[in-house]
Amino acid sequence: MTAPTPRVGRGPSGNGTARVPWVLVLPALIGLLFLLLPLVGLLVRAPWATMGRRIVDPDVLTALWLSLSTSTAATLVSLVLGVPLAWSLARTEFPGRRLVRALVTVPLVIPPVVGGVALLLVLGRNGIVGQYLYSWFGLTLPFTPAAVVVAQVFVAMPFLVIGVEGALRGADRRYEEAAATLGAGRVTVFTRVTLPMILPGIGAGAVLCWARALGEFGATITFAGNFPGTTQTMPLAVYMAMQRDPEAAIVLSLVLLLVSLAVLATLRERWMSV
Amino acid sequence: MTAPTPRVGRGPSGNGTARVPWVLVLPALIGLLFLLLPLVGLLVRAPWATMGRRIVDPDVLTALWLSLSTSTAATLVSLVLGVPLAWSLARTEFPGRRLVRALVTVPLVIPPVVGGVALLLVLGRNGIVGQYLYSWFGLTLPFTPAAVVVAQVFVAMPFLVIGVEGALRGADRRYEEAAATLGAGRVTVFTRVTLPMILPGIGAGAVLCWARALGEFGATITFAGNFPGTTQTMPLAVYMAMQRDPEAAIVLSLVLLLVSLAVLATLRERWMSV
Amino acid sequence: SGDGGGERTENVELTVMAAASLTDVFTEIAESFEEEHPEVTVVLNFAGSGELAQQIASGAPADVFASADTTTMERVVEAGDLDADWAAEHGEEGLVFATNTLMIAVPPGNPAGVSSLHDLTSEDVSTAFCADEVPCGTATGIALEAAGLEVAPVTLEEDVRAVLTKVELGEVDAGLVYETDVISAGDRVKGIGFPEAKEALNEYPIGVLANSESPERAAAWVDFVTGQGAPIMREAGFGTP
Amino acid sequence: MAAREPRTPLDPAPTSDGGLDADLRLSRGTFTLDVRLTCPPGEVLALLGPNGAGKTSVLRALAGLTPLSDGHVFLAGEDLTTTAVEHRPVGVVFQDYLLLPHLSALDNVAFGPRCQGAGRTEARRLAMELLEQMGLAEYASARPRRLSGGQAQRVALARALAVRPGLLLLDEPMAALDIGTRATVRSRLRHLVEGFEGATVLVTHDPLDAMVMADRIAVIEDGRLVQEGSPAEVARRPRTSYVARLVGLNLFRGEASGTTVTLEGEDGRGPVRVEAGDGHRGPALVAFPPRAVALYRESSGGSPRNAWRLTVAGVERFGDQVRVLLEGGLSLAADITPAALAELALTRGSEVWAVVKASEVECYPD
Amino acid sequence: MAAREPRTPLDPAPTSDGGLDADLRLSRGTFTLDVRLTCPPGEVLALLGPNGAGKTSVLRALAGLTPLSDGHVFLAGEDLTTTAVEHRPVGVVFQDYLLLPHLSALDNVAFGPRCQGAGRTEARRLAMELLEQMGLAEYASARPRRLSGGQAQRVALARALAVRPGLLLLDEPMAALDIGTRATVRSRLRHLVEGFEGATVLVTHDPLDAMVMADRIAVIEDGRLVQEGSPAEVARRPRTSYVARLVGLNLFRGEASGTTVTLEGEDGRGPVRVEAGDGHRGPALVAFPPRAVALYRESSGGSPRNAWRLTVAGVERFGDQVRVLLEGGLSLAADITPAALAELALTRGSEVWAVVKASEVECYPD
Ligand SMILES: Nc1ncnc2c1ncn2[C@@H]1O[C@H](COP(=O)(O)OP(=O)(O)OP(=O)(O)O)[C@@H](O)[C@H]1O
Ligand SMILES: Nc1ncnc2c1ncn2[C@@H]1O[C@H](COP(=O)(O)OP(=O)(O)OP(=O)(O)O)[C@@H](O)[C@H]1O
Ligand SMILES: [Mg+2]
Ligand SMILES: [Mg+2]
Repeated sequence: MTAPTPRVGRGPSGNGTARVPWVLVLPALIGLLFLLLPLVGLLVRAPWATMGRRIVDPDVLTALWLSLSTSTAATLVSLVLGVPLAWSLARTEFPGRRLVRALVTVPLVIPPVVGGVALLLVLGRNGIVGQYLYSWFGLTLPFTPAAVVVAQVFVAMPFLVIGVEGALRGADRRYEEAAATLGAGRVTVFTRVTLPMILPGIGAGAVLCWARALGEFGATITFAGNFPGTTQTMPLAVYMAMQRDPEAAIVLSLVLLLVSLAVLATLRERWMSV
Repeated sequence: MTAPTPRVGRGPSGNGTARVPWVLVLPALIGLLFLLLPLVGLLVRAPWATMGRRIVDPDVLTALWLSLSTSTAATLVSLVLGVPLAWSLARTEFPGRRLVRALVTVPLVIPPVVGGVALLLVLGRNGIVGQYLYSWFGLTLPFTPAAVVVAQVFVAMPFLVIGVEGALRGADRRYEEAAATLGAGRVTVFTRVTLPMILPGIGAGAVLCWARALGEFGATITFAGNFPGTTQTMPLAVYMAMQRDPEAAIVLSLVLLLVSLAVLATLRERWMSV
Repeated sequence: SGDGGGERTENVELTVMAAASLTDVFTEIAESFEEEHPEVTVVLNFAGSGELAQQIASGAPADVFASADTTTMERVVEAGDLDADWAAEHGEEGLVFATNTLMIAVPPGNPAGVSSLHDLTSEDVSTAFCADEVPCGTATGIALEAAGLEVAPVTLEEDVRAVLTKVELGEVDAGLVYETDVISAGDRVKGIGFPEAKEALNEYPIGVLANSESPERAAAWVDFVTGQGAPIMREAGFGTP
Repeated sequence: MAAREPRTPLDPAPTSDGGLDADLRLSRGTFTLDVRLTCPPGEVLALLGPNGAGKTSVLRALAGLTPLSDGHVFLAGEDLTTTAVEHRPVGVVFQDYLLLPHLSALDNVAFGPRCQGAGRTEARRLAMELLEQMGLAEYASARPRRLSGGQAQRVALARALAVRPGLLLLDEPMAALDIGTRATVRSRLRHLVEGFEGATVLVTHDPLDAMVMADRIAVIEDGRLVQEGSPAEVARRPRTSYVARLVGLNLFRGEASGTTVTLEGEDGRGPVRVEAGDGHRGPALVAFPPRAVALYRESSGGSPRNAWRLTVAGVERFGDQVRVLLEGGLSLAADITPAALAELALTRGSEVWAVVKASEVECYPD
Repeated sequence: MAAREPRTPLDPAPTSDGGLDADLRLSRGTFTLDVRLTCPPGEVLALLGPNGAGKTSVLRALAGLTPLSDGHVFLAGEDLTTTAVEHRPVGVVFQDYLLLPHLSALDNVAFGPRCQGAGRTEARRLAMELLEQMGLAEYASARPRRLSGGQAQRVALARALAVRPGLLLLDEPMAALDIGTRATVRSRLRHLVEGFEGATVLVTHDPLDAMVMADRIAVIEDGRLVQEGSPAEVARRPRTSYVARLVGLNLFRGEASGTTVTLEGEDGRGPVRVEAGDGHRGPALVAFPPRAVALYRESSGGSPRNAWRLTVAGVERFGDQVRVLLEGGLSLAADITPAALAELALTRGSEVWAVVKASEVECYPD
């Protein structure tokens, strides 16, 4: 290469301020608008006059509390079981891994009501596993708050697993190697290196999982039933309200939304901005 | 530091082969079992004798095709709108970003049926936006396959956005800086550097989005209705079958499952193992 | 809950599984029942009839099942889930305690000017029906057949409530729903009766379940629904036998 | 030290036409940078300084990756101060290479030309040419992960050159190169730079690289410019102990009065006098090379006018030389032959006379 | 070249007790490695070689990060061949540091001791001590991202030392260090190594580092061992042109017959004769330092018996020396003073006589 003439100035040199990349911002705005417009519809339609009275209804508070506690429990269970599962899928080799990876998505694709039926078939009092739970321990899972958690875990855990697996595959494995040379076994590497490095991914997965559990309806009503105070979560309450008074359903939905937004706005920025 | 005596051998030195990290493998196995057991329940309960006959039912094939095409379309739309949205949330600063990040989760938390109502309120014939679509262009969205896609995008896009945002936050931004010094503008950096680097995350997000769209029921039936051949997707067909003949519902679910597993097992390994 | 017998004086729970369309009336009836039987707490579990049948088949701890249609009740009967003693006395297929008639529902102002079942056949009138698989869909089919009409709906909804929502929001010009729904919707829809509706009465059967831990109380609930409950049912728009 | 004169608005930026004129002020955490650099067109400025001095920060600021809190960047008379990174005519080799992991070596190099609008084939042809010149043709299709450290660094170098930058920024571009490649790359860079109209800023820890390649040397310490000048100047008259070590000189600070400089003695041993080759008055620096120091067991009454009795603090061998570190009043290094070492039988703690001819001692104002 | 003798099962691994004995065979893509290394306890083995020769691969194999396809690793008589990475008593400094990005510098250093079961306080105390010794106490709480290149490398060094390894593997541990720190770290490493009972393998590109720190030098090229020996041996009698460049010698391959060695001439100019200081017969290498080459415009009939008429191919200045590259029959480098250069008025293409005394020419079997 003979001495090149250097370029000075490149392209239609900007006057300085970075231009807004419309190719990216425009679809982003459309997407955001699309996700939020329906919310506006709900807000417009909500019966503001009677709102206050409806919200303080103790049944609503019970359902809300049940929803929050079960979906949080479901998220915790999903974290405990799902993160190791994601790790196994991303970091180990075993025969049939490809199939197992696809199988993890089963609960995503199965219509939730069918999922609920499937859970009944397995864990119900006459179910494949449930009959032994019953005859040996006198345990019946369905129609208890535990059943709500089970239904939510079944439906929501795949979101966590797939999200975390994606994060694991995107992570630079050489840091794990470096930790191993420092004497860290696989478990230590996992907890002290891998986990912290994929924290944003786990955060995203947990948010998805929690939100999905919070909104879960079909599997819950089928597997856990719809008993106020025991298994009637907010989405079930919304469904019941829908039966007689669509406006009440909107109010309940808005309550659910507000609470979850508050939780997410508080937690997420903290979790994910590592 | 005075000359240290070096350690030779560390811990209960292994005989060589890496031991299985049970702390990780055990929960992973439990998690997997939990996700798969219900499937086993369905398989046991399925009416194998009449299976063949039920599957070749042309109505089933129509619903299946509709499901696959709409959920694929919904995933594409979500990619086009959602990836830029995720980018905006992860890579730009604007006032209220924190709130917007939380707002993206709205469709996750709203019960799908209410989501469907919300869509009707906005895009229906008398909706906030829909009335103009109708009076200006003579367009009515509800009860068309397009409405199915809209409902699926609404419900499934947040999965993509949140997943991709997590991947973006986990990515090393210095590579983007390096590309900028080579003359790449923000859009080029995005398409040629950021996108390829977070491909596993986008793959995971797209899988979640597709699966969620494929399994979508509540918003679809509310916003798009349920008409065989036009808007009756598999989950709707399953629900209808459930009312009359739970065994038929199980068969349909298994069909849906098999097809989606085949799709995922083929695509995912390719997408995600970058 | 109690462990058999049901002879205890302390509080006993009575679990009633009822179709979602019975939400309002059963909630009201339960309050009256509890007043009369202070030792009993009625626990209501509302869901679609099909889902309830599934739960019963899986051994749900319930005492009474009230279905929105006879087909679903038949499934429960076939599975042997009805209390044999009670069935022998009150009917093998359960006891029909309410009926519901179809009505045309139109949005307020009736934009398409619908006045009869025949108007629904017009191309310019968009219509929502229940799907064949659910009870109101069956009834719709019978009514249309009786009227000798062929109607092309734009959607076949999963339940009557969904039809009502579409009418309320004006997404369709008319829908076939139950009289009870028109009443509960107040002035958000307008109901139009039609003669063929009588041909397509929808029947609500109720029965005591084999799983019941206190069949006597369950039977008492059934009696109460058919007795003192009848006026409440009628007020909501149900027919009572 | 290049004193900073605050510029008034009436006194516009003295743009060295075609060259670089940068006044960089910024802070990163607790670290603050305040450096004024100029580099005429076609010249190479070597940036030296201890770890953490701010060399990488300077390059980042020049590239536009770290925003200035104050100051300016002019290149060829054009004001780039607020120009976006991607519009700056700058090529950068990063300290940790930052090759795009999903692209082959070839596509990494072709990336810049592509961004500048070159066609795919054209960009690849150019990239291949550069890779060939770097001796990496056979690795064209390899992913960065499969490259060794030195290979990766050469690809990074090729990538920076591929954009034909008006300003080339090199952050230790030779640190990972083997000695053969290093000579090749060095001469290739020099060759390039000779006919190159732009400016080059080269960060290096290797004084040899700086001496061979640079037209000017700038030394920064702790975010401030401490010395600037031609390589010969810097090599002969270091101003800080870092620079002195860099160029391999013994350096002391003292008060000159004629050819005699009085140093404050170390270890509280009282002042030490040094006779220098040339005279001066006031605060001064004195410097002399280790090889100018002769060691004797006994004091000899010869011509050299500097003779100090010192203690051996350590002995290092390198190549065919031995370096003796001395302390006790003055800390200095002396290079002698292994034969001389054996003859003197020096070990840690031995006392020796260190003798330096006055003509070998440089004295210059502080 | 160290010929490989295949070992029979009857001939068990000759474990140098307490030291390292490794026979590494593996392939990574198209690259194959086949190297046998030993390092007695307490000694430092410097691994040199051009970019891509396989130095990093050797270290990875020793650390257990890249599995061997064949061979063994013994350390202090213990067979580590199949030991998992985390159970090998090995400390590694990686070429790109690989500091854990989510931990502070302190916690990075404390990581190893923690893994070995030290308490949190204990581990941190040790880590702080090491950081202090590296002159990085004030950066203890900084994340790696905020560290400069050199600071990061020193933290990496501290981290590797913190596990008190029986085998220390250093991949260019000084490449990013400034000259002052480099001397400190070098002497610290040497100090450590002096009382250290384990073995150290040091990859470096700096011949000075190798000469000062290493007890033995191993040179690999293209995955094979090409030379091994003490620094002095390697420096005096390089066996490949890479090593010759490394130690700064002119090296030629020829056929010896007594003190006369016949080289094949370059550029098809016919054989060239070289007179060496000592005699030998058969294939031989001859080497002499650039500073032993004197340049003259006219042939002089003096005592030196080697005089070749060559062409100037280039001139490089460095430090206070000038290196003249010559070609035409023989390619060699000559170091002269700037004064001599000016006197000779050499430029590219000038013809000169290069004269070397036979006593300066080493001759040894190939
Ligand atoms: N992951 C890999 N897959 C395939 N080939 C590889 C991989 N890593 C390294 N190589 C190849 O192996 C050879 C040796 O690489 P290695 O990193 O050991 O070289 P090195 O001696 O450390 O070089 P340097 O001095 O440049 O760091 C190189 O040719 C490289 O291209
Ligand atoms: N992102 C950051 N945030 C805060 N401080 C930083 C950051 N990056 C660097 N620093 C600090 O700024 C100072 C200068 O860093 P810089 O990387 O410019 O040094 P350098 O001269 O390039 O050093 P080296 O020779 O070791 O690469 C250092 O003290 C470093 O700790
Ligand atoms: Mg730096
Ligand atoms: Mg290497």
